[in-house]
Amino acid sequence: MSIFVDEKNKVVVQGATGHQGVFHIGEMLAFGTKVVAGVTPGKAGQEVHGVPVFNNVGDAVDETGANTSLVLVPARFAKDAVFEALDSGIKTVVTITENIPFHDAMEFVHYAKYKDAVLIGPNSPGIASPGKSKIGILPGSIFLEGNVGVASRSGTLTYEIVNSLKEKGIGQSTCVGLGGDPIIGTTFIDALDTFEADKETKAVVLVGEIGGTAEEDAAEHITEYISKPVFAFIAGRTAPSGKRMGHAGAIIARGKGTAASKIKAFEKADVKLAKFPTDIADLVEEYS
Amino acid sequence: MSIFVDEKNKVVVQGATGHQGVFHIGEMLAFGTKVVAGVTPGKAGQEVHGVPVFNNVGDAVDETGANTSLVLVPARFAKDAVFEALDSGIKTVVTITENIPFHDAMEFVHYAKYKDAVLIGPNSPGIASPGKSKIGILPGSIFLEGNVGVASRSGTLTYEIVNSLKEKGIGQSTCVGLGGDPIIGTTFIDALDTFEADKETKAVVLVGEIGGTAEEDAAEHITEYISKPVFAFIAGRTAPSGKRMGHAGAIIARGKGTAASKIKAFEKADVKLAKFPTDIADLVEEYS
Amino acid sequence: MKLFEYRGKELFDKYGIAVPNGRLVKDEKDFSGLNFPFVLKAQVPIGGRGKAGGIKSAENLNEAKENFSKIMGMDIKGHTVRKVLAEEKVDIKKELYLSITLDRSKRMPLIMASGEGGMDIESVPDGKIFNEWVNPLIGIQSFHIRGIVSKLGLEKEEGKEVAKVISKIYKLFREYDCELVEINPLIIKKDGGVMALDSKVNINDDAMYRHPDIEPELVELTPLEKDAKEKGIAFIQLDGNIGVIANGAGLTMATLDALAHFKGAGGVFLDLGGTDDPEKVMQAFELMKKAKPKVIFLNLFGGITKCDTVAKGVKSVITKEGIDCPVITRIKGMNEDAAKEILKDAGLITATTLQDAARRSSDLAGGT
Amino acid sequence: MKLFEYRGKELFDKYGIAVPNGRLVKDEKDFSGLNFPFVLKAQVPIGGRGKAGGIKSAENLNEAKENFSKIMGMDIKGHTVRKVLAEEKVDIKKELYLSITLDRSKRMPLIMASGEGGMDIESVPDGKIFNEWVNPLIGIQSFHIRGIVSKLGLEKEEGKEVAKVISKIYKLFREYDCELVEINPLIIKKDGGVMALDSKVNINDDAMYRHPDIEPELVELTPLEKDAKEKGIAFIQLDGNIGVIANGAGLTMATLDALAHFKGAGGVFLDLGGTDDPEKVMQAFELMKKAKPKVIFLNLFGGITKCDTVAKGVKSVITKEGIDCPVITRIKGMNEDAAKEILKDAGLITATTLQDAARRSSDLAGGT
Repeated sequence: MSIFVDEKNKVVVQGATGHQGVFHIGEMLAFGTKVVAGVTPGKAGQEVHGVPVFNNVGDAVDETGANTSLVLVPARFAKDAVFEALDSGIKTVVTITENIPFHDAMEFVHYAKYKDAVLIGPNSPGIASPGKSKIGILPGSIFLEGNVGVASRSGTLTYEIVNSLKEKGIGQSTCVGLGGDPIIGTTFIDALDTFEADKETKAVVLVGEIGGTAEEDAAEHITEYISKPVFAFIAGRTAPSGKRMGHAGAIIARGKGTAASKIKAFEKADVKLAKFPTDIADLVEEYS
Repeated sequence: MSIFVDEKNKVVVQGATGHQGVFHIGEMLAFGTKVVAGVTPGKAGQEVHGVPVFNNVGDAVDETGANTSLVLVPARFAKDAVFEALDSGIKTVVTITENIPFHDAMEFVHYAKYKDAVLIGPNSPGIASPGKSKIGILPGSIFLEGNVGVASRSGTLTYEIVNSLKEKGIGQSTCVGLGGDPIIGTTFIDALDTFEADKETKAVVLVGEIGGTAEEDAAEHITEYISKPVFAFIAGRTAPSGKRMGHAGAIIARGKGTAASKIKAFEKADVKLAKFPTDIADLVEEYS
Repeated sequence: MKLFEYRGKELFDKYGIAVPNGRLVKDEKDFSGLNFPFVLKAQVPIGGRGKAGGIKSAENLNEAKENFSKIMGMDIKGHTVRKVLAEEKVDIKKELYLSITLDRSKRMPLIMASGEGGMDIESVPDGKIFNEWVNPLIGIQSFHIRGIVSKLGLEKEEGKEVAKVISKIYKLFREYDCELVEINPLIIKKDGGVMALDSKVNINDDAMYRHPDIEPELVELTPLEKDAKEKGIAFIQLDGNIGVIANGAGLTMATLDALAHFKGAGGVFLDLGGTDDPEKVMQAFELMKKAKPKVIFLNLFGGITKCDTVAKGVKSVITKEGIDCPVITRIKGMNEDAAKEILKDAGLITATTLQDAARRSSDLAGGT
Repeated sequence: MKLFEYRGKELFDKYGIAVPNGRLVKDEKDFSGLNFPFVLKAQVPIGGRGKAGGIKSAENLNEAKENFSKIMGMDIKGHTVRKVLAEEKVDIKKELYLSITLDRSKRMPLIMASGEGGMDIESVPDGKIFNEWVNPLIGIQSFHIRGIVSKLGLEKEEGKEVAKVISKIYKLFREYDCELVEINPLIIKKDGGVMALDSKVNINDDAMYRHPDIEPELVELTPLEKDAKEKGIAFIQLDGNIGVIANGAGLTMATLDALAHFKGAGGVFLDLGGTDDPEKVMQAFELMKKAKPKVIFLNLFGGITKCDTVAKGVKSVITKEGIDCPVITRIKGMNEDAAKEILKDAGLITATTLQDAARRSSDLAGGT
């Protein structure tokens, strides 16, 4: 098993004919992902790596049975794209686009809930269930099939961590990039619950960072509901207050969102914490 | 069993201190309904038949554990009242108020879905599960505990039908007034599905009327999903086109919504149709 | 509330949707300043005025005068024409259909459009009508508009203009609490640009309080219906001669249906609602009397409403004012026995069942 | 983007929220027309200006001149005061707190209010702060406002006025894509009426394109940070002396943390993002050089990005322009061996692990 995505996901890529779209459709196909359609308004009839392009998601769903969308459109069109996917019956929406206004994200996060859809992101690198499917812009080369679940607010840092797991022969059930924005759909708690319910997953790695209280919320949740071992790394222990550290969500504001607070919460929840990103693999190896 | 409401419903009445509120709190208490709170802004601290009144639904929920709301406020405050109930965690909202603007109703119907709440109405007389609970303005005297489910778009006509069932000794599991407006929360289809799943309910009576295609939709649904016998009465066979017949929803518009179309659809779905409202009881009696 | 075409077009104009140059004309003086050829259009709250002769064009002043006098005052399906709209003719390249209605099943606004406009939308094949539903939680979005416009077979610039119109009528539909906004035809002009040649705008009665700028006209009601509406009584005039008073809309309809079963025909639908207030009962009876039915059929089911209270109200009206037609009553429910005594006492006929009462009423009214 | 107090108040005024009579003053001439007593307030994008001496009152012209010259140009936590707001004093009956922020966990705007205003909200006990969350699918409703106002212990008329302010700031918050709108204190005046004595308005940077009327000021950024922002590079100046270039925000932060572990201190956070475009790499290095770090630490993980492509970009910058501080590199991922060869070739130090690189960088920088 795996969580959120597997070989049953039939993917439509919104923003298929741009540079990023064309490149990642190729990468996903190479990974084995079932990319069945692309959407770019006005470009119906074109193909990208043999994948047919449609004018809108509704047509793509009707013609190809797509049930999953990857959103790669520019930020100012993202809200429209996510709404379109959801209204077309798409049940899993992976939003890569960054710099989406927070108010837009708030609207579509709640609309996804109304639609009983899984929304990953925005500002997510995507999600991969090794051996099954990769939906997003994560590099395919870093993964190994296995039973560690990974959920992260970060991109490259996660690649680094997953790669170091792979180097030690520790495979992953699913690696989900939750996104670096303050307003995201799927949270640590959602990922934890789903990993907890997934028989294949034996342990969970969380990659957190400063900003917000997602890690503190997750820690409380772990104490109460999660029986599987959880490992974590928190980035930004030395970040100053009031500065956005690259990600829109990585900011200590009004005293909230410090790494110290997150580390303390995780320690209280018996989560094993790594000092360096590459240490995670050692901790997981020791445990198993 | 019963559907939607039973002895576990703890009711807060929104619009508790008006004439209607005071009267129907008394009637509901007499029926055995657990009315635990009333809400009227600015009237916190008062009591109605011993039921404490609060300024807002959130306070009522916190103090009394109310999980169900009866909305009796005037039409122009109804949207706010339903939103308030839903945002306060109420999971069953029965809206009696009529003359609510359609656009308001559309918003709160979908918001109820977002909240995974059951919304009955608007312009509903309420719902009663005899022997358990009555939430609304239906007369308590007409009911008898039993195993016929009733769902209706009408008020008095339904009382008449339920009363005639009672006179023949045929009791009801639940009688739900769906409301006479064009935009309502719980539909015939919702009620049918729930009655189908309810072990106590042995047969279902639908009371329809002109306007919209709720009966046609229900007929299709019955053919596909409903195994229990269904009886129906349709009001408005002689109603002219283009006139609202009392209920905001009872109008034949642009050739749609005729009784003939509904009767034909029900006949096709093997639903037994009554000519006079009081005949329903005879049909149900014959069947059982 | 249905708006006359010209009032719908005033709203279109307010929302930046182009309409033909035109004006209401009351007499010939009003023609000055309008360029020939123009069209004279009867303003009636009902479709089919074209076939009824309510739309005529005018190439010159004489023709205008002549056709104006033909249209003004004419009767179209029971509606006397009291207002005539004169509009300059426009060169049409293409006619489209565009509307927003309420989809009751989906509980959402439904945008419908077709590349084939100008005719009754019911006669356009389904495959040529394109639909987009707008979830009220998110409102109209670009994708809704793209989804429709991309299918209408328009040139790029035309598509952009139509997209703007869709966005504008949605705004109008939402902001004015409409049940219907229809533009048929929406035209592409020969010289470019998009224009609404007709308008149908229907505002939800229950939301009129939010739109004080819309003066109520209630053009589709009879004088007695208007009177009733002001009194808050659900009262509808029908073609037959039996006046039905019942409590509850469903029961009143069912009573009319029962009459039809016995060849009787309802002349008035009067729903008392949940009231047993003697004042309301009196007002209802007065309205009913003005409608001059041959027979009155009072059908009551007392649930919360007590039958005897209503009966007392009825009795007092009849005692005070008399009644010049037979009144058949059928009473059921709370305190029905006491009610029957009171009504008998007032000289009214009390029937036992709905069928019995309906048969007797129909017989007395002499069938249809 | 944080707005200065006076600009926030301009927005308040636009939304009909009362603010004191006042103006920006550049010199003494600007005092004319303002009634004494008034208050001079340093405009800085940071809290705590009162304690720092940035707010002073003036009873007369002399005092005004004197205090103005004290405030203008003063330094408040690294920000030089270049703008001073003069505002007439108001008689205060009661001070409240009111704000709207983003609740990241609930993914909703959060309205917070307290009957205890004028002080830091963190020092108000939780029981005296009242919260209402506004679901973005429905927006603000009367019940949200009632829910807050009923708890503030206000008189009826005061409550009505505060309710209006809440409704207005929510509108402002939503329409201007705010992350924060705070009024502290919101006052009830002695002569009635409600007024915002301070303003904190923070607009979401990513939504600035929707607000062309808001001139960007980026008051909280250093000159180099502004330069980077215009170039679209995530670049933040910190207190230490090691410049960190990495790809990805999380990795860049983790690299800074690793330095701290070895007593090194980051002086620059520079996130290359997903780029391997030589132009971008060059721009990044140029910015880094301007920040004059003692050591540069380049930490790359190549996933999609190919390490050797980035390395080539780095080499060409260094070959072309030279570099006057040591550069420690740690490269991992796609084509890492080729990348290491290129970097070695350019004379840079290549470390094997993150820990090794962090230790060596910290040592070279000489600790904090």
